[in-house]
Amino acid sequence: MNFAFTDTQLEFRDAVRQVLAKECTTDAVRAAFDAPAARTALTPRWATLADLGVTGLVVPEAHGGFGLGLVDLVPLLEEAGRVALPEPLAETSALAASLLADLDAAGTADARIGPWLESIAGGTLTVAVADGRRPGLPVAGANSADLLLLVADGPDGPEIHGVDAGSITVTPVPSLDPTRRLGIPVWEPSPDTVLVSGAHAVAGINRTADRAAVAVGAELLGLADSMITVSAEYAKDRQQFGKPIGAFQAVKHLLAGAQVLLEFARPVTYGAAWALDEGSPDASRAASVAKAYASDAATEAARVSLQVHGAIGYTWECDLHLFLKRTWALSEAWGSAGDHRARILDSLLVED
Amino acid sequence: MNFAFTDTQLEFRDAVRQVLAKECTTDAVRAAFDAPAARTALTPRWATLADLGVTGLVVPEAHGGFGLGLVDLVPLLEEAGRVALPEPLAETSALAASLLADLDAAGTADARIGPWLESIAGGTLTVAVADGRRPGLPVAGANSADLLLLVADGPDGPEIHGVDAGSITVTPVPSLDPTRRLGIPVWEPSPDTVLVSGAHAVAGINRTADRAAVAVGAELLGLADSMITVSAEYAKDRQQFGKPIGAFQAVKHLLAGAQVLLEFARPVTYGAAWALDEGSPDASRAASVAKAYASDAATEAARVSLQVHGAIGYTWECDLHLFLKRTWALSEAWGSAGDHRARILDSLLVED
Amino acid sequence: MDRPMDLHYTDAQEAFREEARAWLSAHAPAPRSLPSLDTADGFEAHRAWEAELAADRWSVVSWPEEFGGRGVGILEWLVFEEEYWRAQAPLRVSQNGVFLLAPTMFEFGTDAQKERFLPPMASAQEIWCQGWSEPDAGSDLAGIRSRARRSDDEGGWVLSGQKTWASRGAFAEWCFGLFRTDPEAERHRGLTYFLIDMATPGVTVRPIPQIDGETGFAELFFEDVFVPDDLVLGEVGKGWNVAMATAGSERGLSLRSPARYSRAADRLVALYAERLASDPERARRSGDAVAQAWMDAEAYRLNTLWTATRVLAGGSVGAEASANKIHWSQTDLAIHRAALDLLGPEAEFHGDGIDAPWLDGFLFALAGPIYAGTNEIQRNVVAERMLGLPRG
Amino acid sequence: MDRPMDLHYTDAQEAFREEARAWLSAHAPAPRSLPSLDTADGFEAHRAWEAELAADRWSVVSWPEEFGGRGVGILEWLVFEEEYWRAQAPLRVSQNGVFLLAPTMFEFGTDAQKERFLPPMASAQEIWCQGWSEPDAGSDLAGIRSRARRSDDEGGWVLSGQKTWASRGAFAEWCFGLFRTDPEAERHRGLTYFLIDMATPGVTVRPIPQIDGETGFAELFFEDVFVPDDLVLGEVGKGWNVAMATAGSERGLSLRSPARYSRAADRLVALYAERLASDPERARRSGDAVAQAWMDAEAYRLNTLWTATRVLAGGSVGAEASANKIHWSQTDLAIHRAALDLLGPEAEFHGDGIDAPWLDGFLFALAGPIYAGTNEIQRNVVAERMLGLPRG
Repeated sequence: MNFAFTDTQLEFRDAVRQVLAKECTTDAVRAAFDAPAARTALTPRWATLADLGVTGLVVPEAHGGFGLGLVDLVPLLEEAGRVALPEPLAETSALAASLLADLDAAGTADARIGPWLESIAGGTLTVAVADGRRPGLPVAGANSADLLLLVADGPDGPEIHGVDAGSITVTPVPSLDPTRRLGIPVWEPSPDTVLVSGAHAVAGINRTADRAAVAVGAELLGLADSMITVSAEYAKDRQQFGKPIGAFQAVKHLLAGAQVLLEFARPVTYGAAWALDEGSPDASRAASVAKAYASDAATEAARVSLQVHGAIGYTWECDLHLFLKRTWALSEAWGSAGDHRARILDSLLVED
Repeated sequence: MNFAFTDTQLEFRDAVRQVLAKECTTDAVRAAFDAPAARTALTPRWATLADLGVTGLVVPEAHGGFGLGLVDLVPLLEEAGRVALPEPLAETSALAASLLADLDAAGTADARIGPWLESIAGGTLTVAVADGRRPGLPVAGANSADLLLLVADGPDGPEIHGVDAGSITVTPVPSLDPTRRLGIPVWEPSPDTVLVSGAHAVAGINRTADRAAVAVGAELLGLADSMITVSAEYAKDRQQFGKPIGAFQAVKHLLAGAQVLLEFARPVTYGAAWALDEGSPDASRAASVAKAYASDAATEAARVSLQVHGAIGYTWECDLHLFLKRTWALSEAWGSAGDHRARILDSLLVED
Repeated sequence: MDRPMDLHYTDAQEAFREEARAWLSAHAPAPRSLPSLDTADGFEAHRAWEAELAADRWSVVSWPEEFGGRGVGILEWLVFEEEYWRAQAPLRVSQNGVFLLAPTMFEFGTDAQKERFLPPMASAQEIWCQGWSEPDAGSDLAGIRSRARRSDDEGGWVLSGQKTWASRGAFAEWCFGLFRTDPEAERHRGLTYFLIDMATPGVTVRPIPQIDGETGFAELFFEDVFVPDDLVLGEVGKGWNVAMATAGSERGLSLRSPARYSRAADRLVALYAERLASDPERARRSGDAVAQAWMDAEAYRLNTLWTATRVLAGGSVGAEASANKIHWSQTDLAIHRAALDLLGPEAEFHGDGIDAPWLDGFLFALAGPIYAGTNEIQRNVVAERMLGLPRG
Repeated sequence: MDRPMDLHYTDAQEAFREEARAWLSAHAPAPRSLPSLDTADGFEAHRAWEAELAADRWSVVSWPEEFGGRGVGILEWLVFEEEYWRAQAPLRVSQNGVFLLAPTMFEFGTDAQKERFLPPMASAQEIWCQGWSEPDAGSDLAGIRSRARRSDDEGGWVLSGQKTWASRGAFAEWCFGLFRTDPEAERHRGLTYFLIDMATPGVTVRPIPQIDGETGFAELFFEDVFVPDDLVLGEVGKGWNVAMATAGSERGLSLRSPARYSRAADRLVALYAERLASDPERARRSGDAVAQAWMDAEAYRLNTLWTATRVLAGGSVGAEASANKIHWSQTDLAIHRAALDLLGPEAEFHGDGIDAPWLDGFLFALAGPIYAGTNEIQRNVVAERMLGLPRG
């Protein structure tokens, strides 16, 4: 039993935090808000993340990455959430890279997989990944990614396809948070695009959903932390009735309640990442616990932060809304807290 | 539109409040707690209520009552809740008397109905009423009532029976609140005991359940008001950190939240009583809204009151627990808040 | 009063309802067909709609006929609101004036003021915004610092300072606001209630875009703005008392009519029924929340009728207004949260051709626990005035 | 530390688990077979059970062997607790001493004190109660008024005053408590931590029946009670610092082991499965709450392992202890509320031959947000120490 990140992991996280504090300011996030139709996410910031090794963290070493796992990536996803990073780090580097690495490890003969992995590690390829359990929905990032990993029904059940975004049309779907770059891919599955089918495809879809729960959960932790921190700072500064509003018990208890939720959401999320890397039998349930906790912690942090900010927080000028909107979108993405609680209950009954 | 009690109703309520403040002190409630197996509820206090006309309020004038409705009784049931009256006012005077009065009005030939109604008005008969929608459960008051109104399956569907408690065995079932006097009647339905069958019985069972939701809801309003009032008083007196704990925002907001729920539970309950008296098409749903609101308001008042009292409230010596226990028992009786919300939703969908 | 309880509307009230329903059915624009009232075009479109309402005396039914109303009571107003929301008619661009200023003006205004201001308010010729909060006086309104300096020569006051969160402030013709006329006085004392023509030299308006990107409110800057004596509402130095009457009516009965929530709750039930067919598992998980939200709206309706009856019998609305405000703001959020839960992954879809009334409604509802006195302040009021708890 | 994250217990820890499980399976009384520890008979039955635990060195596994423990670490203690709760073994009558006093004594006690007191504490020969709160010092512990007067002649202190809410106080042999040794000092200063033999002349005990009718705690009266110098724990006048170490451990890791809630959550899931068969509609309505309660217990388990790893690496538990206390007290209530909702009309059944563990557990859980520092106080601590918000 050793439930902690390594010093190396923590040092890397701190380095990434420093870089993002500089390169992903709220002004930068606002710029992404204002350019929702941008065709690519290949910003200089993304190149920096690639240079640091972040984008290829789980890419096998043979393809230019570090060959690490979700446990290594989770602290960085938390940092991405903390600054509301507009680029698709979870989709590209946690979901797509892990899925492609699985296919690579399973010896899938597809010649495109290696180069894709290399491009992910090199920071020249971003990927959107469809939630195979929810067919027909717009895909996050589809409106800006280079590669789409999509699901279609084939003769042997579901198939996972790799589709070059440049070769098809993507119909944009506006989101509350424009950086989500939602889109509906208009495409026809073909033997040329199929990557895996049958039982392996089902396993890939399920593993991807579990990883997404944890990866998005980690982003939500960072968002929650940011919102609570900025609100506590505001509460120390803002004076009403002759003292800082943070001295009022009502304000204290709002923020304390959100902080307690966040404190408990953290180990839950880290433990789920470990369970997925480890292939534990209850990894899927652990992933659901992580997403449910993280979604609830972040939506509560959002509610409380807006209340503490008051009318200021309701304005476009205040940065808070950038975090609120990302939180609301991500809390429903890849399953809401309620969806995951239903999954948890099902799995507990099966076990019984 | 005139949504208010009449001056007469309010004056009568005030008179009853005065009497109960004297005759139903917390010492008196404790005495009833300590004598859970008492065979009858015919206390001097019950005789006083009969003298005042409370027990026979809905009994037809021809049988010695006032021939009034649930709207008239609701403010008095609220007073009963306020003092945690141990006698079965809701069961005897709201449920049994109304049901028997309905049968009387429908011209049911049973010769016992008139005398029963007269005895209710006279204060010499208490009644326990089974929830016909939940067969097999212990009946509140069965362990002390003179008459039991029970439900059995007959050849034409459900039947309502009137059973002399003295003629059968009642197996006591201990409750969290001993004054509930729960018991399982051991009896055989016979043609001698049947009061009504078929569609009329079904209607009687449903109307009784609706009246119970409102009557018990009214008791819960009184309980909630008592708990909030006593807790606010305690919060004004109890000093910590050099000031009354009621000056702390955390304590204020706990009590304010409960008070807001109570404020809204009141008109909801009064409106439901009116709808039942009026025979409005949505009376059943209104009764469910009343019980759901009153249950939630009272359980929140209970939670908050215990928290405000702290350890003192957790002792047997403090009167608070008398109210807490009655609240917890009544909040589940005749349908919990969740049960009633499910009924409300069903009825809304039917309407749609 | 010894009339028995009766929750039926009278025949006359039902006839009034029929008349309103018929008129709205003939005149109301199609639901959500006007552009947002937070845009310049939308503002004018809403103004035009209210002029149409006013032409047939439906804009301020409870006002006396001389000012453009029908002289009906509060129950008839509630009936009208039920029909207005049932018809899904547009939001009221004149609501600050009609619901916040007008009750105060009826109580404190001179005859000349009423004659001058009420008719164009009723017809939406003149739209009012509220100059209440300041950057450093939000929850703590008594901390107002904007000042009015006496000018005996000119026969009036010279205003300076800054106001914020003025809804409709970007487009309004008039502003009502509180300024400190006695610089020596502290907190609630020495404030005066002014009516200010926004076209007066020295008034600058800075629109503030909201969380949804629209310009719901504005910041107002006053630099030596002259206001003549006849535009003081109520007594000089008694602005706090005058203002509190308005605050009471804002949080009390008149700003948020129950019909608004009843209508939203009915739409929620319809959404539930639809999703019960298309996504039954998710829908069932939301059943309890849907029922609770519907109940909350129903409780608000009943509580309003209960309070209205009391007010008609000569009673007043005190701290109950605070309980009311907590309840409606929570109800509005509960309705919209339940809807977004039902929508699940579709909840984030927004704008540009996608009709997202639930998301828009959610963003609007978010402001509820904040404006018109935060819910924290309201809970203090409930605790101190209804339960007698000591001030902090 | 650069060992990679690993949530498996080591082979040695698993072997320790097997040993504990085997011993408990052979020795633990049948679940709920002992009378309540709040009765005289039950108290002695629990004492006897703990003596049996101690005889095979299972009562205080994390203590050094010389005092009756096994010298194992916190992770092994957590493993032992998992097995203890899995076996549904009795509640620990010695918990005040073992979990609250002992950590303090290990840190501040003299060798003589440790040798004198720890072994009989481990074997439950001597049971301790806590003399902390006073009638006017509950949440505000610094308001303690009980005094200790110096007696140089006798070489000790003379205690007087009143303590309350002393769990186990009705039957305990010893008491640890805070008394004011410097009457001039205020608030946190001038307090001293005493170990008091309850048999000393001048000590009177008044048992206080609880909400469930049982005698869980007692009021203690001290009238000129002599305590010799060697029964002062830590420095004279520094009792607050000594006491706070105990308070930290109470709210932190050691009092409420995760296994307690994991076990209750598993029982809740079993109840849900049972009701899903017998009353599916009601059960389904509780599904979300059941899953949430189970998750809350699981989060508590993971957070404890997370904190334990940090503590083993030399870290400390600060304000996180307050977050912890809020979480476990809420989790305990959430588990029991969900169970009572599932039971519906059966929830009120109680006692006299009816086995009502859920209702009993609910009544017990109700105290959670109150004792060991109310949750309101804990939220202040989280806000002030984790988020840096200013004191009121």
